[in-house]
Amino acid sequence: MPDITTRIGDLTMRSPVMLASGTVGYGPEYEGIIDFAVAGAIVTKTITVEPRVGNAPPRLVETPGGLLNAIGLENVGLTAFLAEKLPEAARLPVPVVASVAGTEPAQFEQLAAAVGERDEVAAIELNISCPNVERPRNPVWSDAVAVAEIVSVARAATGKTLLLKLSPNTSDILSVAEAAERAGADALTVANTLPGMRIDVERRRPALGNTTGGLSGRALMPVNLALVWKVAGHVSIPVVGSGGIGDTGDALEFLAAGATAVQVGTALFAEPAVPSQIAEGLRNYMGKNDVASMDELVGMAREEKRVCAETA
Amino acid sequence: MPDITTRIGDLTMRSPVMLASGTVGYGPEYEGIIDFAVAGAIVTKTITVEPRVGNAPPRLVETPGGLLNAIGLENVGLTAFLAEKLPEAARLPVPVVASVAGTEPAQFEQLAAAVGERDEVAAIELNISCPNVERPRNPVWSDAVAVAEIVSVARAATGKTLLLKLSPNTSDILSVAEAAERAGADALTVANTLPGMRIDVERRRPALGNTTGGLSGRALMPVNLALVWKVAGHVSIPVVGSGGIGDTGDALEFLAAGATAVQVGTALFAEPAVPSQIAEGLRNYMGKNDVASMDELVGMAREEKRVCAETA
Amino acid sequence: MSPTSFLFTFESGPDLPTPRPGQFVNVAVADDLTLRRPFSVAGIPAPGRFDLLVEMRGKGTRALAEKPVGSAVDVMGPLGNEFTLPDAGGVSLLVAGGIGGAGLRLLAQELRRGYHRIHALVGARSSEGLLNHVFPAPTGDGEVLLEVATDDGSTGFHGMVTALAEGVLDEPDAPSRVYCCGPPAMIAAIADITAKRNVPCEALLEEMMACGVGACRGCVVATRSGYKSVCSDGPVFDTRELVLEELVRA
Amino acid sequence: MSPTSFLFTFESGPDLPTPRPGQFVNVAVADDLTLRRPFSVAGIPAPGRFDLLVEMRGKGTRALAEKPVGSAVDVMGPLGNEFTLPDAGGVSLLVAGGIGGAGLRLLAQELRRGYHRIHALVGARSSEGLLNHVFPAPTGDGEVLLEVATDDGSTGFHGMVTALAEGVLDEPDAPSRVYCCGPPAMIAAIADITAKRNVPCEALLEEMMACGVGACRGCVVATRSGYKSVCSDGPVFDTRELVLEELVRA
Ligand SMILES: Cc1cc2nc3c(=O)[nH]c(=O)nc-3n(C[C@H](O)[C@H](O)[C@H](O)COP(=O)(O)OP(=O)(O)OC[C@H]3O[C@@H](n4cnc5c(N)ncnc54)[C@H](O)[C@@H]3O)c2cc1C
Ligand SMILES: Cc1cc2nc3c(=O)[nH]c(=O)nc-3n(C[C@H](O)[C@H](O)[C@H](O)COP(=O)(O)OP(=O)(O)OC[C@H]3O[C@@H](n4cnc5c(N)ncnc54)[C@H](O)[C@@H]3O)c2cc1C
Ligand SMILES: Cc1cc2nc3c(=O)[nH]c(=O)nc-3n(C[C@H](O)[C@H](O)[C@H](O)COP(=O)(O)O)c2cc1C
Ligand SMILES: Cc1cc2nc3c(=O)[nH]c(=O)nc-3n(C[C@H](O)[C@H](O)[C@H](O)COP(=O)(O)O)c2cc1C
Ligand code: FES
Ligand code: FES
Repeated sequence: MPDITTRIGDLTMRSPVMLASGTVGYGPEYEGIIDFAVAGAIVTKTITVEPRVGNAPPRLVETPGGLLNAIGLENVGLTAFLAEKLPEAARLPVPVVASVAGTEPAQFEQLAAAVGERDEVAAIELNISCPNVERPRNPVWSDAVAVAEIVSVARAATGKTLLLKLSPNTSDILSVAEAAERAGADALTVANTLPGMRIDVERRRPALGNTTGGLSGRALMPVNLALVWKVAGHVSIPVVGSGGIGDTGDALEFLAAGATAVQVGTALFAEPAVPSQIAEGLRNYMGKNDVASMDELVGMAREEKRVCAETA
Repeated sequence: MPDITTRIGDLTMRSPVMLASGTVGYGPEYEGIIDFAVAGAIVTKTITVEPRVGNAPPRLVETPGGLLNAIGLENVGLTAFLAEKLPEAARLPVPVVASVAGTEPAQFEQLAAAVGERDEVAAIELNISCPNVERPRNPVWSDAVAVAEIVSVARAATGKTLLLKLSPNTSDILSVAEAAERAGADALTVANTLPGMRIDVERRRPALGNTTGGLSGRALMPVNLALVWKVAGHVSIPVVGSGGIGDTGDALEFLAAGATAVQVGTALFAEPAVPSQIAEGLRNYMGKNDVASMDELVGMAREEKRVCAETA
Repeated sequence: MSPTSFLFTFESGPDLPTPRPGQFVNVAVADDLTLRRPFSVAGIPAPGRFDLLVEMRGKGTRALAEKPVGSAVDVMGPLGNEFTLPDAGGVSLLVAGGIGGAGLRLLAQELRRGYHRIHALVGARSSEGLLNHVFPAPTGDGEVLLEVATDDGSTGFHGMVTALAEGVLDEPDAPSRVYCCGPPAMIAAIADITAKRNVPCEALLEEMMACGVGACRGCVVATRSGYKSVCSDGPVFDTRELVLEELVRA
Repeated sequence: MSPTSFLFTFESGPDLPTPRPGQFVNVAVADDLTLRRPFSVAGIPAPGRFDLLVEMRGKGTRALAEKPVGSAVDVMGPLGNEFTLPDAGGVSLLVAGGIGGAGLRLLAQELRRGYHRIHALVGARSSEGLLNHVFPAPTGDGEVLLEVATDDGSTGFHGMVTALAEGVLDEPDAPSRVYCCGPPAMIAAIADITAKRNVPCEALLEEMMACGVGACRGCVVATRSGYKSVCSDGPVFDTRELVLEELVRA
C-alpha cells in the first residue's frame, strides 16, 4: 500500500490530510464522527490570549459553492485552552497543531511560548489572516515587514515547528511568503478565507451580523490553488494547501501544484468522512498511476518536476 | 410600471443591467439571442491599440460555481474596431460602452481619444484589471499612483463618460478607488475577475494554457459584492457592480449594497435571457415592495440610507 | 401538510438512537449546497423511523421536496438537547407559529404518551399555512385542547397566536409550563408573556448551522451567559436565558 | 450505446432549424454548472426531433444521463458550421475514435440519403467502447463498408484506427475524401496521413465552450491563419488548416 506519511518540520503525519482550524473546534466535538486516526493532524480553533466572545449573529451564510463565516475567533482563551481543551484534544489519535493569533507581535510571542512548551502540541500555526477580527488584519497580512516581525518573535519563543497561515487577500503574497521564510517559519499554510459578503434583501441589510465574513468552500478553491502554485514555486519551505478541498481530486490538484499537505475545512460540514475518503483516494491514485511516493506526487504538475521525470 | 432608467454621467440606460466586457464580444455575435433592447448598455470586448491573438488554449475551465478564463484580451485592435466592429455594435438597440486597455498610460490616452471621438460610443470603460495579460497588471492595479495616471491622461483625452474597472485582487481597493475618483473617473466598475487556477491531474499540468486565469461566475459574487459595499461607501461617483450576477436576487444585492448599475457576464453563457429576467425582476420587486425609484433602491441596505428611510 | 410544507418519513435503520423531543437531524439535501440543513424530528411513527415536517424556503428544502420517494438521504443525528418533560401534572401549553409546529409535534406526541394534558395554540399568516392537523386531535374531555389563530382571520382567532397565549395564561387553571417554536418575534413575545407570569417556558430556536455539533460556533444565540450554540447547547433554551432584543434583531 | 454512452432523442418543436451534419447544440445540463455542454447532433430520427449520443465524462454528462425520460432540457442551436458534402462520386471515408462516432453519425446518415458510398472505420480502446452500431449497417454490395479496430484487440483490427485508415487510403479505388472525429492525437494522425496522400480531410473538433456563438473567444484552436473558434468558425475544420502540434499539445 503506498505510503502517504508526510513530514513538515518535526510534525510527522500519517497522511497529508489535515483538519483546518476553526472547522473542528478543539477536536472532541467531532469525536465518533470524524475518523481522526486517518488524518495527518488536527489544527485546533485559533486561540487568543484572552477569551473572545466572537461576533454578533448571524455568523454564517451560504454562497454559491461556498460559505461565508464571521465567527470572529470566538475561543476559550489561552488559559482554558491549556488547562482544558488541549488535554482533551491530545486524547484523540491524531497530532495536534495549535493555532494562535495575537493582536500584536508580543502576543504571538506569548502564545507561541505558552503552547510551545506543551508536549501535546506537535506544531503551531500562526494565524495572521482571519478576516473577521480587527487585528491582525489587512494591512498587516499584506505587509511583509509586519509579518516578518510576528514570525521572528514566535520563532524566538519556541523550538516547535511553526506554520504561518497567509491570507489570499493580498496583491503581493510572494513578498509576504519570502519574508516569513526568512524570519524562520517552517511552513506556510496557503491560505485562509477571502473577505466577502451577502445581503439580506428582504431585511435590507447585510446577511451577517458582522457585515462581511470569510469565504470558504469550493468556490474559493481555484483562488487558493493559484496562490499555492505561486508560493510553492518561490519558497523552499513546505506549503500546506487550504481552500475548498472537498475530494481526492481537489487534494491531488493542490499536491500536484506543490503543496506538501492539505487542510480540509468546510467540506467536513457536509461530509465528515472526507478526510478518510481523501487518504484512501490518494493511496488508490498512487497505486493506479505508479506514483511511488509523496515526494513524487508533490509538485507533479510543475514544469521543474515534469522535466525531471521526463529526463529521468 | 416602475422606472428603472439609470444614469451614469452622460450614459443614460433603459435599465441598470449592463452586459459585461468580454462576454458578449462586440455585440452582433449574440444578435437574436440576447434581447439587447432591455439591457442598459453593452460593454464591448476590451480592445488594445494593436490586435492581440490572445493566449494559447485551453482558455476555459469550469470551477465549482464559477469559470476560469484566460482569453488574454484577444481582440481586433483599435483600427478594425473603429472601422468594423463599432459600426456593427452601434446597429444594436443598446448604448455601446467601449472597453479599452493599454500597456501604458500613453496607450490609454490614445485609445480614449480615438474611441471617444466616435458618436457611436456612449461611454468608455478603462480596463486595468485583466489578470490574463502582462500589462497593465498587478502591481499597477493595486497602485493608486499608477492608476491615477492612467485615468488622468484618459480624462484629458476625452469628454466622454469614463468608467474605470478595478481588480478584486488588491489588499487596498479604497486608495485605488479614491485616486481614480480624484483623477476624474466618472464611475468605477467593481470588479473584474480574481486570479485562479485548476490543474489537470491526469495530464499533470495546469488546466489552462496560460497556467492561471480569471475567476468569474457565482463563486466570485460574495467577494465582489463586499468590494462594492466598501467602495460605494467611500467614493461619491457611481459604482457599477460586476461579479457573478445571475438573477434578480443577485442584482438586488449589488444595488442594495450601493451599486448604481450591474454588469452581467458569465451568467449569459448558460442563460442569455438573464438581462431580461433581471430587468423584469427588478420592476416586479419595486412594485411589490413599494420602492418608488432606482434612487431608493440603490444602497437600500446601507446604514445611512436605512436611517434616512426610518426618520423620513 | 400545507401548500408549502411536506411530511417525510425516513427509515433510519437500527443505528440511529431514538430521537427525543426537541432534537434535530442535519440532512445532506443536495450535492451542490455547502451545508447540510437542520430539521426537527417531527414524529416517530414506528421504531427505526422518524418524520420530518419541512417547509419549502429555499434551495435546500426545495431539493429535499423534489427527491423521489425511496431516495437514500444522508442524515446526521439525532443532535442537540431536548425539551424538559413535565414531572408533575398540570397542563402544558404548546405555542407554534408557522412551521414551528414541526418542532413541537414529537413533544406533543410524547406528552400524550405520558397522559399529560396539553393545550396547543397554532398560528399562521392565513389558513393555508396552519399546521394544527399535525397535533393530536382535541378530545372532548379537555385532556387535549387545540386553538388556531391566523393573522388575516381566515380561520380561528383573528390575530396573533401570542394574544391567544396571553388569554390562556390568564385563565384560571392556567397551564403550568409553556413550550414554543416559531419566528423570533413570536418567541420573544411568548418569553415576555411567560416571564411576567412566572411560568416556565422553553423555546426551540432556529439558526443557520455548519457543523451541527458545537465545533464551528456558527449557530450562536445571545444568552445571559454569553453566546450559546443552537446545535449543541440547544436547540431548546429556557426563554429566561435568552437576550430577547438580540434574538429579534439577529 | 456502450456501457458509458447514451443515445438521447429530443423533441425540438418546430422552432429549431433542422441541424446539418457537423452542427452541435449547447445544452444546459444542470443548474449548478456554470456552462452549457456542447454535443454534436447525432441523428434526425424524424422532423422536429434530433438525437444526441453522449459519453459520460464528468458532472455535466452524468447529470444529463440521470435526467428522467421526458424532462424538458434547454438547448441552444443548432450552432456551428457543417461538413462539406461531396459534390461528386467516390467513397467517403469516415474515421471515428471513441465517442467521435457521435460527430459523424448524422453525416453518415446524410451521405447515405444522397446515395454516397461510405467506408466507416470505428476505433476504441476495447470492444465495450466501440460505437460501430451507430453507423449505417454494411451492405453486401460495397456501398457501405464498416471496419472496427480496438487498441487491445478485443474486437476487429488489433491496433489504432489510424493504421486501418492508412491501409484503406493506400488501396486501389481509395476514398476520395475523409471525415474524422475523435481524440486530438487521432485527428492529427489522420490529418498527416491524408495530407501526405493529398486527400481532402475535414475534422470535427472539441473544445471547452462558454458562449457557443463566437463572442468569448474561449474555444479556440490554432490554425494557419491564427486562432479560430471551434463554436463559430468550426467545429468542422479542413485539417490542412490546423496547426497539428498545437492541437495535440492543447
Ligand atoms: C434546530 C432547527 C430545527 C429546524 N426544524 C425545522 C423543521 O422541522 N422544519 C422546517 O421546515 N424547518 C426547520 N428548520 C429550518 C430549516 O433548517 C431551514 O428552513 C432550512 O435550512 C432552509 O434551507 P433552504 O436551503 O431551503 O433555504 P436557504 O435557501 O438556505 O435560505 C432561505 C431562507 O431560510 C433561512 N434559513 C436558512 N437556513 C436556516 C436555518 N438553519 N434556520 C433558520 N432559517 C434558515 C435563510 O436565512 C433564508 O432566509 C430548523 C432549523 C433549526 C436550526
Ligand atoms: C462541438 C462539440 C461537439 C461535441 N459532441 C459530443 C458528442 O456528440 N458526444 C459527446 O459525448 N461529447 C461531445 N462533445 C464533448 C462534450 O461536450 C464533453 O464531453 C462534455 O462537455 C463534458 O462535460 P462534463 O460535465 O461531463 O465533463 P467535465 O466534468 O466538464 O469534464 C470532464 C472531462 O471532459 C473534458 N471536457 C469538458 N468539456 C469538454 C468539451 N466541451 N470538449 C471536450 N472535452 C471537454 C474536460 O477537459 C475533462 O477532462 C462535444 C464537444 C464539442 C466542442
Ligand atoms: C466556520 C469557520 C471558522 C474558521 N475559523 C478559523 C480560525 O479560527 N482560524 C483559522 O486559521 N482559520 C479559520 N477558518 C479558515 C479555515 O481554517 C480554512 O483555512 C478556510 O475555511 C478555507 O478552507 P476550506 O474551504 O476547506 O474551509 C475558519 C473557517 C470556517 C468555515
Ligand atoms: C470569457 C471572459 C472574457 C472576459 N473578457 C474581459 C475583457 O475583455 N475585459 C474586461 O474588462 N473584462 C473581461 N471579463 C470580465 C467580465 O467582464 C466580468 O467583469 C467578470 O467576468 C465578472 O463578472 P461575471 O461573473 O458576471 O462574468 C471577461 C470575463 C470572461 C468570463
Ligand atoms: S453549527 Fe457549528 S457550532 Fe452549531
Ligand atoms: S465558446 Fe465563446 S467563442 Fe466559442
